Parts: sequence; structure tokens; C-alpha cells
Amino acid sequence: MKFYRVNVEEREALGSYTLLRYRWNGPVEPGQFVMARTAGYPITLDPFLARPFSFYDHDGGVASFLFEVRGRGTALLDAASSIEVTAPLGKRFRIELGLGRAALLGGGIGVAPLKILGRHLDAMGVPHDVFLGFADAAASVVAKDFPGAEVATMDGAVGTRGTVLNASGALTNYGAIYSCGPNSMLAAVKLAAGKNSLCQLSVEERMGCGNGSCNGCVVPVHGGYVRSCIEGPVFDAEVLAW
Amino acid sequence: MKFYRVNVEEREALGSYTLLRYRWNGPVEPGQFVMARTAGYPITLDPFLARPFSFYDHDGGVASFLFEVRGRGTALLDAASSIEVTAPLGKRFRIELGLGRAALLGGGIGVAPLKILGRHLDAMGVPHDVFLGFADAAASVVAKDFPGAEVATMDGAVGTRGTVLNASGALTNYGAIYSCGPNSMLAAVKLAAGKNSLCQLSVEERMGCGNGSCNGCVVPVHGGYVRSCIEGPVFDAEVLAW
Amino acid sequence: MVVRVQETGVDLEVELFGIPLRTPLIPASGTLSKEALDEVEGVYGAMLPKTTTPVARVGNPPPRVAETPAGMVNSIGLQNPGVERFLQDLEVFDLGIPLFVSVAGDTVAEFASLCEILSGVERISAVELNLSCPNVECGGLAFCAGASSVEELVVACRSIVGNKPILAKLTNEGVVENARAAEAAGADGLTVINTLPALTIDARTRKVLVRGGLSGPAIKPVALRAVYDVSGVVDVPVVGSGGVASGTDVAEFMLAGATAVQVGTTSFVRDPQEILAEFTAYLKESGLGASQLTGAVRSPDPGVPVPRPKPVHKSSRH
Amino acid sequence: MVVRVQETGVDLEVELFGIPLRTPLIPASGTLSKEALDEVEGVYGAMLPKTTTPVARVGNPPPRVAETPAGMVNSIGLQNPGVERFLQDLEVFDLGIPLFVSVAGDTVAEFASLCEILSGVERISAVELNLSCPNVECGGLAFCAGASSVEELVVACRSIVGNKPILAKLTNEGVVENARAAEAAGADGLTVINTLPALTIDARTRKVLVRGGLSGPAIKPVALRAVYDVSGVVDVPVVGSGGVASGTDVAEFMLAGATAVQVGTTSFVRDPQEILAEFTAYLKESGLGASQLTGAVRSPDPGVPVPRPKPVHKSSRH
Ligand SMILES: Cc1cc2nc3c(=O)[nH]c(=O)nc-3n(C[C@H](O)[C@H](O)[C@H](O)COP(=O)(O)OP(=O)(O)OC[C@H]3O[C@@H](n4cnc5c(N)ncnc54)[C@H](O)[C@@H]3O)c2cc1C
Ligand SMILES: Cc1cc2nc3c(=O)[nH]c(=O)nc-3n(C[C@H](O)[C@H](O)[C@H](O)COP(=O)(O)OP(=O)(O)OC[C@H]3O[C@@H](n4cnc5c(N)ncnc54)[C@H](O)[C@@H]3O)c2cc1C
Ligand SMILES: Cc1cc2nc3c(=O)[nH]c(=O)nc-3n(C[C@H](O)[C@H](O)[C@H](O)COP(=O)(O)O)c2cc1C
Ligand SMILES: Cc1cc2nc3c(=O)[nH]c(=O)nc-3n(C[C@H](O)[C@H](O)[C@H](O)COP(=O)(O)O)c2cc1C
Ligand code: FES
Ligand code: FES
Repeated sequence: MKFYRVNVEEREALGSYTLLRYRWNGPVEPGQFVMARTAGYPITLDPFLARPFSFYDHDGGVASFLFEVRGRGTALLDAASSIEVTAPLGKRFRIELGLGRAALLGGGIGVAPLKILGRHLDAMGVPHDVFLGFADAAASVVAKDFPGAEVATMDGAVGTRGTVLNASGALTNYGAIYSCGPNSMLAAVKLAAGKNSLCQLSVEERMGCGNGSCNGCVVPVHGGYVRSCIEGPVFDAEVLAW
Repeated sequence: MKFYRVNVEEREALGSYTLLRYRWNGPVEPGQFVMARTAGYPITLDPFLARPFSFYDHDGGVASFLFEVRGRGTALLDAASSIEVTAPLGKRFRIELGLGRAALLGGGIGVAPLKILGRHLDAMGVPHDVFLGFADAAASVVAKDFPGAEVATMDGAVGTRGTVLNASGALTNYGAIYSCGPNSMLAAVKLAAGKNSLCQLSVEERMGCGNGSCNGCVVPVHGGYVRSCIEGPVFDAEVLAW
Repeated sequence: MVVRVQETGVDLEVELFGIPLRTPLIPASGTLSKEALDEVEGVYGAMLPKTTTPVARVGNPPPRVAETPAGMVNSIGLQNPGVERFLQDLEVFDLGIPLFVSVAGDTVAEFASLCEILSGVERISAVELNLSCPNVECGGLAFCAGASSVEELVVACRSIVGNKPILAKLTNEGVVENARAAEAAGADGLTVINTLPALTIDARTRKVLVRGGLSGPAIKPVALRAVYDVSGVVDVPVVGSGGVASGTDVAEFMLAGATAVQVGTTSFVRDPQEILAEFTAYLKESGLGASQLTGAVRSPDPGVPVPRPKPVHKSSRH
Repeated sequence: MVVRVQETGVDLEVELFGIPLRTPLIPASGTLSKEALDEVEGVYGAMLPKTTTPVARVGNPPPRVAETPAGMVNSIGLQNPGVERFLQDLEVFDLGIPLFVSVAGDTVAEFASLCEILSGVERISAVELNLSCPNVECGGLAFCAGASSVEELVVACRSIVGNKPILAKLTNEGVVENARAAEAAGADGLTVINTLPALTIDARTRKVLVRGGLSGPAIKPVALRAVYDVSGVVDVPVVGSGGVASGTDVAEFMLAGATAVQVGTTSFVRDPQEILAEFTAYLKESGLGASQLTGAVRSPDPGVPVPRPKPVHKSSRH
């Protein structure tokens, strides 16, 4: 896998999350992700693997991802001035015109790809509502970057008390549903979406390579498993055997 | 092994070598060494082991070591702003009064401990000559920090052409001989020193721990091996089975 | 390849059981997908796709991978579309270099049937037997759990694969004995080693995360030992595998006795082009051709030391 | 130990074959010298000095250690002053905690004679048999190269060591079979695992640097697998060893099935006090006592997940 060394242009603290910007000129599609790590010599052994992050946005040659510090990899990314990234990877959210209103549902750090997706929907004139669910107020800080979004927090500190589905209510009136968050939430969204709308889910599975080589990042589909880094991370809900 | 995190106070480029200073208040004896590495999280896995360095000097609460970048460990030390060091380790050069003039012979990066040793000899009123051998002019830059020292370079670019023993000539007139450098040089110094003077050699062997625990750093003595991190790194020449 | 020598002044070519490889690098089976092929142009001396089995395997449920210190544990379960489909798609793996194919089955008969099928495919230059997979006829013990089982399998495959060379890929446990057995049974070369049995635990959830095979830099010293020991007792060429992460590592494996070297896990985190570039630089500094390295640590006169390369890391004085 | 529990509100005590250990940590044999003892006060539940042999051994010529990715290879050659001298100096290792002694010999008779000597030393609480050393009566194969050899050795030691518990320390190769054999032969516990056979090469000089045993974080997943597999088939307690580098690692080994855990190589690069502090914090967060962890990954209900600890690394925004 080829990595490119880039300088961190800006790092913004957004409550529990960090928004990291770096210069990237190539195309970035909503739903795509990047493997990122701190720069090594020539590779880092600790952590050894790079980490996958959805693109948060890409604007004027600057790409960004939003992340939560969970372990060693993200802690280092939260401090480094120079990082290494792959080219954008994976399948994008598919946008279809003429389906009517779209609902975007993000859970926790899974709100990340909804930013760039929302911009693309706007550009293509697709009306949409955004629903964001967080654990608590600190995690919900990023919501300020989603004007008009409905927010829910598990502890009720901000917005509706409960999950993102408590904020959204029924989804059956939407022609397209896009969602990213913990797999358990995606399963709930799939159920709530029913079968009549386009329902695209961005899944999260542990990755080895990010370029299809290791077969590590699979998700269950009817009849077997497929790699989420190549066939995903965005899947049509009905494809997933959840 | 206990490591202390210290800030690099100053890093000075001296030709092929780097002089690194950090704040250290405890006592440091000439000939002692330190295990050093870049600060980790909580340990570094790459490199995994810390590296041994002789003290170059210790003055007014600031300790220093002089090093040559050889591999990954020294390359990182050459760039880090915060490092981790152990307390001073190992046996010191023994200074005996009344032996007459002392000769200090350093080879390459082995000149390092002669700086602090020379200062101690001065303080105790022991007259001494310093002879320094280097590969080439770039390595010999540090000689400027040893006023009055005789220099030799292998390529003859600075001082006498040849080894440190070409610069010093016969050693039999000295009452005490102190040397540090590659083990092959130390063996030559031992031979040249003969048996009538105090001859103390600081040896260099690969180390695992630095505190006597691994039995890795042994040198041959009559009847077996001893650990150079505990029984050394400074040995009486006659002890060594070279 | 002549072009490459002229370009760099360095002879990267090696010969593996009579097959010239333009570089001694081979992708380790199961670590290079067709989607990543365009990244590796010019790097490898032979191509080696993921192990194929008689019928498709869905593989194991996730999580399948977990990071470990300087390595990773995987439990893929040989997910693959089966040999028929594999051969239909074989063309994408044809990069104009020798094409090796890795096979595995549940029984000796399955291995043999795969060898028979492949024997008819001209484009395939050699067959690697993945002996780490469980032998269902022996209570699920791996085929390389015992020398007699290795021998039986290699004999069966050897007799049916025609004139294609066979590489027997061994695990670390019992590797020297198994290497002798494989050679005696007619293997033309040995791949040493596969992943080490390992397990990871998530202390937070108090659950097993992945039970599988350890690969990556962590296992390099174990693999080097196996290559060194095996190449000391067999006459057939040894292909090194396990933790290769740099050009120096490639050299170390060859010096230890390998004729060619596989790059696996590290290709997930590093551009293999860099590994080839480093290896090329090493050869240039040492003044040797790649093939001269094989087993050179056993030479009584290892020659002039290679000058220490200047460290990449640049000093930031302050 | 009661003091400790009151101090931290955490119960660190475990019981190993009836011996209470105030913490589950034990120094791995050969990795803690008397010179370093004052650094480890309060950390360990039992003391375990370097393996002793019937007569002094000078050990192997240097170089004896080489760094590897996340680990090191050592070839010390059991340098030690012999059992007589060892017992004279034993006092320095008496930190008021149970004292275990590791023994090795060239033959079964040598092991047995060591056990006989130690059986008379009241201060010694248990004996660890270092089965990784070569058996000169079996062509230099290690004592743990086969289950029958393990059994013979343990039986001989068991009968002569009196009422002191025996820990059989096994290498990774064949560990499950050997564990069964050792238990059947009367071992009271098993230490799992010793270093992995490994080799390092210096590509610059083109020479073997160190041929010996790999230890450190690199081998942790291999050791965890061995602990998990062994503890699944024996009833005697398992002591984990291999790559323990943090408090989380201690927890992982115990969750996998270990009753106590040895810290070896990492103590060269880290203050073991930190490991104990991290482990204590883990217990605090999980609300469990140390002894409740043993084998908990096998429990059908592993309980509430431990909250993710806040990362140490502080963000430096810019
Ligand atoms: C397609 C995709 C997109 C993602 N997008 C984002 C994002 O935009 N922002 C964000 O904060 N996180 C995102 N994640 C999750 C993110 O990759 C993990 O939080 C991160 O890998 C944790 O690394 P760590 O070193 O901090 O944690 P550790 O727990 O120390 O990591 C150890 C290992 O487990 C893996 N791992 C741990 N947690 C996860 C997880 N939840 N998902 C996948 N792998 C995991 C790591 O990659 C690493 O290999 C995404 C994951 C995937 C698969
Ligand atoms: C008591 C003692 C004092 C020393 N004092 C100094 C000093 O003042 N200045 C200085 O520049 N160097 C000194 N050295 C040598 C220094 O430790 C090595 O140059 C350094 O460890 C190289 O590390 P590296 O990561 O750059 O090289 P690498 O080659 O990448 O190191 C790989 C491994 O080999 C070991 N190693 C490599 N070369 C040596 C060597 N020559 N001696 C010991 N271990 C080695 C490393 O410690 C490490 O474990 C001393 C060595 C000893 C034993
Ligand atoms: C994700 C993954 C999948 C693998 N799949 C196979 C396989 O299908 N067949 C096989 O023989 N080896 C397989 N291996 C083992 C590698 O080919 C290689 O022998 C091993 O990983 C050690 O080399 P490395 O450390 O360079 O990865 C796999 C390894 C990994 C990491
Ligand atoms: C330098 C060194 C010396 C060792 N000496 C012994 C020994 O004398 N007896 C023994 O049983 N194990 C010995 N070992 C093995 C350790 O006790 C331990 O089992 C092994 O290193 C794995 O644990 P670790 O990764 O925590 O070091 C030694 C290990 C090292 C690194
Ligand atoms: S992460 Fe390796 S195949 Fe998807
Ligand atoms: S370096 Fe470990 S004993 Fe000296």
C-alpha cells in the first residue's frame, strides 16, 4: 500500500472529537475513507497498522477527517504534525436523483461522512434532513457544523434524549436513507428504513490493509462475506446479512 | 529499569557527532554511562531497547553525551526534543594519585568519556596528555573541545596520519593510561601500555538492560565472562582476556 | 530485467528451480489482491495469488484481524472463490512474470486434484502447497504437523503435477524435519515459514479477539532461524517468508539461505516499491548481485562489510 | 498485602498452588539481577532468580543480545555460578515474598540432584524446571522436545523435591502435549512459554549476529495462545510468560487462563512498577479482583466491559 506524507494543516478540537485537515488535491467522494498513521522511519512498528477514517470533508484542496481518540493510533494522530495517508479508498455513497427527501443519520463519530455527503446532496439539489446521535454533550459539539440538524444524546443533555432514531422518528417517508455509526445502530436503521427507499449504510470493521489484500475487513452478506474496504464501506442495506 | 523523562536542553552538531545536553542533578562519574531512548507511549517498540552512551560531561546540573548517528536509535535521539534516560550506570574510571603523568587515548566516538575524565584529572591535579584518533576531518571536529590534544586521522586530513597510537607514540613513560574506543583499539592500547602502569579501558559491548539483569553485555575475563554494565564498562586492562 | 540491471547497475535477478526471476521478491500468498496489483509493478519476480481450494470457501466470521506489537494476527479461513473461478480470473494476475499458484485442500486427494487441474494450465510456472491448513483426515491437525504427513502429501502432488516445480510451504513448528521430508518426497523448493499460531484478547470486553496466525516484523527472527536451519540441511532452494519489512530484511533472508523472499503483511503498511529500492541500494553498496547473497553467512569469508547507509532521519538541531 | 488492598481498594492477591502471592507478577527467570532488586520493591508476588545449574557455567561468547522488531534475541548460555554458590547468595533474593528457584541440568539425574538439594532449603517455596535446555543424553534436543522426555524429567523431580510445588516451564513447540505430560507426571503448575528459537543477521557484515531465543512484546500473541490452549486442557495452574509489557498485558494473560504472570524482557526497558500500577488501574475500572480474571475469556458471560481508559497522550493542537 502506498502512503503519502502530508503535513497537518490544522487540527481543531470539537468536544470529544478532533478534526484534522491536510492538503489533498485528488478527488474525494462522500463515503470514501483513508488509511492514516503517523509518519514512520520508514514505517512505524507501534502502531503497526494504519487506521481507517471516513472523510469528513474535502474542500479547496484540503481534505479532513474527524476522529475520536480511542487507542494508540488515534492518540498519535491527535499530536503529530506530519502524518501518512493513502489515496481515498472504498465505495462512495450513491446519490440518486428523483427519490425525494433524504435522511442522513449519524451515530457518534459516525457523523463524519455525513458532512461531505450533505454538501454533495446540496450541490445536486437533493433535499435532506440530518439526524445526529451522540453519547453526551461533549461528543455533540461537532453538531454545530451541521446547521439544521436534529440532535439526540443518550443522556438527554442536548436535544432529544435517546438514539438518533428517537430524533428522526419514522423513516418511511424518506426516499433515500444514508447512515453511518456503530454496526448495531446501522442494523436498527436498516429495520426502520423498511424496503421501499434507497438505504445506504457505511459499516465499520477492523482492517488490515484497506486495499482488498488481506480479506480482513469482511461483513456478512447473503451467501458469505465481502470486504468492506473494496465492496464497501458503503453498502446497500439489503445486501448486508444483518 | 527505571527511566526518567528529560528535555533536551541543547543539541550541538560537532562534525560527524552530536552533543546532547539534558538537565541531571545527581552525581555523574567519569566513565559511567546512561541508557537513553526517545520518549515512548509508554515504551517505544521501535527501537525496543535503550542505547548505552558514555557521559561526555556533567556540569552545573547539565549532563551530556556525545554520539554518532549509526542506526535507528541514534537517529531518533538526534531529533527528539524529549528523551528518556536512566540514572548513571556502571563503574567509573579509577583515578589514583602519585602515579605521574596520565595518557588519555580516545578512538572515534570513544573520545566521549575523556572529556569528563580530563576535567576530573585536572581537578585532582593529575597531569595528563590527550590523544584522539578519528577516521577523518568530519569526525575530528570535536577535538576542538579538547584543547592541547594531539589528533590523528586515518586519512591524514587532520594531525598525524594513522591511529591514536601513531599520535601518542610509546606509552611506557606514563603512570596511568585511560582509553576508550573500539575494542580492537583497546587491545592495542593494552599491548602498548605494558604492565607497569595503571591501564583502564572502557569497553563497548551490545547491551540488553544496562542494570545487570540480562547477562548480555559480557566481556571475556580470565576464567569466564563478566557483565560490562556492572563490572564495567571501565576495566583494568589486565582483567580483560584480550 | 536487463533493462533494470542497466538502469541501476545492479543485478537483481535470481534463479529459482531453473526459473529466472527478475527480482527475488514474491508476494506472500494471501496478501496481495487483484485490486492492488497496479501498485506493485516491477517489484516482484513472480506472482503468487491467495491460496485456492477445490470449492469456494466463505471464510471465518469477523473480526478476522487484530494488531499486535510489530505484527498482526489474522484468521481469514482461506476465503476464496474456489479453483474453477480462480482460473477464470487468473488473467488479472498475469503481469508477464512467472505465475505461481498456492493450493490447499482438506485431504491429500483434494491437494492432488488441484495439482492435476493446474498441471494442465500452461501459464502457471509452479505450485505452492499450503501445508498449514488442517487435514480433516487427521483430526484437523495441519498437514505439516508431522513429517510423514508432509511426505505423503508432497509425493501425491509431485506425481500428478507434471513438470511444474512444487514449493512446499511449511509452518515453523517442526520445520527442519518437515523440510527434510518434503525434499525427500520430491519438493523442488520450500517456503519457510507461514504464520505462527497466536491469539489476541481484548482486555476491555474480556473476550478473545482473534485466534489465528501471527505475521509481520515480529516474527522475522523466528523466520530467519527457520530459513537458516532449513537451508543448512536441504539442497533444494528455500523461499523466505515472515516479517520482511525492508530491503535489509530481504538481504538478511537471502544471507541466511533464501533464494527468493516473500513480502506479506508489510505490504499492507508500506509500498513494496520502497523495499525493492532499499534492496537495490544494499546490493549497490555491497557490490554484489542478488544471487550471490544466498547463504553467504555460512561462507567462511563473508567479504568486505557494506558501508553503513546514511540514516534517513534528518537532524533537527535546536 | 492487606495494606495494598486498603491503599488502592483493589485486590491484587492470587493463590498459586496454595501459596498466596500479593500480586500475580513474578520476574521471569534470567531477567532480574540482584543489582536491580531495589527497583522492584512491592511489585512482585514471588521472586524467581536466574536458572541455576549443578556447576557453574561461563555462558556463551558475546555478542549475546540483539534487538529485533518489538523484541530481542538472546543467547546467554545459562551463565551462572552453580547451585552451591547460588545458595550461598540466596539471601539477597529474599524480599520477604515466596522464593521460587529455576533449575536446569544436562541430564535427568542433574535435574533430580538439584531438586534434592533444594528440597532441603526451607526458604524456597517452589521449583521451576527450565525444560528448554538441551538434554545431552538425547543428542542435545531440549527436554521439552517430546512429551515422554518431559514426563520422565518431571516424574524424577517430583519424587525427590519433597513437598515443594514444581512448575514445569515449557517452550512453545509442542506446548499442549507437553503440558498434558507434565501434569500427568505430577507438575503442580506450568510456566508457558520460554523464548522462541530465533536468529538475527547483520546484513552489513554478512554474519550471524545472535542465534538464540526471541522474547519481548513480539511474542505476546504466541504466548497468549499457548496459555489459552494449555489452560484449556490442564487442571493445574498456568503461569504466563512472553512479552508482557503493560498492565493490560497482565490482564490479557490472566483472562486467557494464567494464574500468575511473569515479566521478563520488558523489565529491561520499563519500570515494572508502572506495569503493576496499570494492572491495578485495570482492576479498579473493571471492579474485579485479580484472581477473578483467570480464564475469564472462557466464561459465557464476560461481564460489563471495562471503560476505555483515557489515553495518556495529550493532544498538542495547532
Ligand atoms: C471504514 C471506516 C471508517 C472509519 N471512520 C472513522 C472516523 O471517521 N472517525 C473515527 O474516529 N473513527 C473511524 N473509524 C474507526 C477508527 O478506525 C478506529 O477508531 C481506530 O482505528 C482506532 O484506532 P486506535 O489505535 O485509536 O485504537 P486501538 O483500539 O488501539 O486500535 C487497535 C486496532 O483495532 C482497530 N480498531 C479499533 N477500533 C476499531 C473500530 N471501531 N473500527 C475499526 N477498527 C478498529 C484499529 O484500527 C487497530 O488496528 C472508522 C473505521 C472504519 C472501518
Ligand atoms: C558502555 C557503552 C558506551 C557507549 N558510549 C557511546 C557514546 O558515548 N557515543 C556513541 O555514539 N556511542 C556509544 N556507544 C555505542 C552506542 O551505544 C551505539 O552506537 C548505539 O547503541 C547504536 O544504536 P543505533 O540504534 O543507532 O544503531 P543500531 O545498529 O540500529 O542498533 C541496533 C542494536 O545494536 C546495538 N548496537 C549497535 N552498535 C553498537 C555498539 N557499537 N555498541 C553497543 N551496542 C551497539 C544497539 O544498542 C541496538 O541494541 C557506547 C556503547 C557502550 C556499550
Ligand atoms: C491476511 C493474511 C492472509 C494470508 N493468507 C494466506 C494464504 O491464503 N495462504 C498462505 O499460504 N499463506 C497465507 N498467509 C501467510 C503469508 O503468506 C505469509 O507466509 C505470512 O504472513 C508470513 O509473512 P509476512 O510476515 O511477511 O506476512 C496470509 C497472511 C496474512 C497476514
Ligand atoms: C536475557 C534473558 C535471559 C533469560 N534467562 C533465562 C533463564 O536463565 N532461565 C529461564 O527459564 N528462562 C530464561 N529466559 C526466558 C525468560 O524467563 C522468559 O520466559 C522469556 O524471555 C519470555 O518472556 P519475556 O518476553 O517477558 O521476556 C531469559 C530471557 C532473557 C531475555
Ligand atoms: S482491510 Fe484488508 S481486505 Fe479490507
Ligand atoms: S546489559 Fe544486561 S547485563 Fe549488562
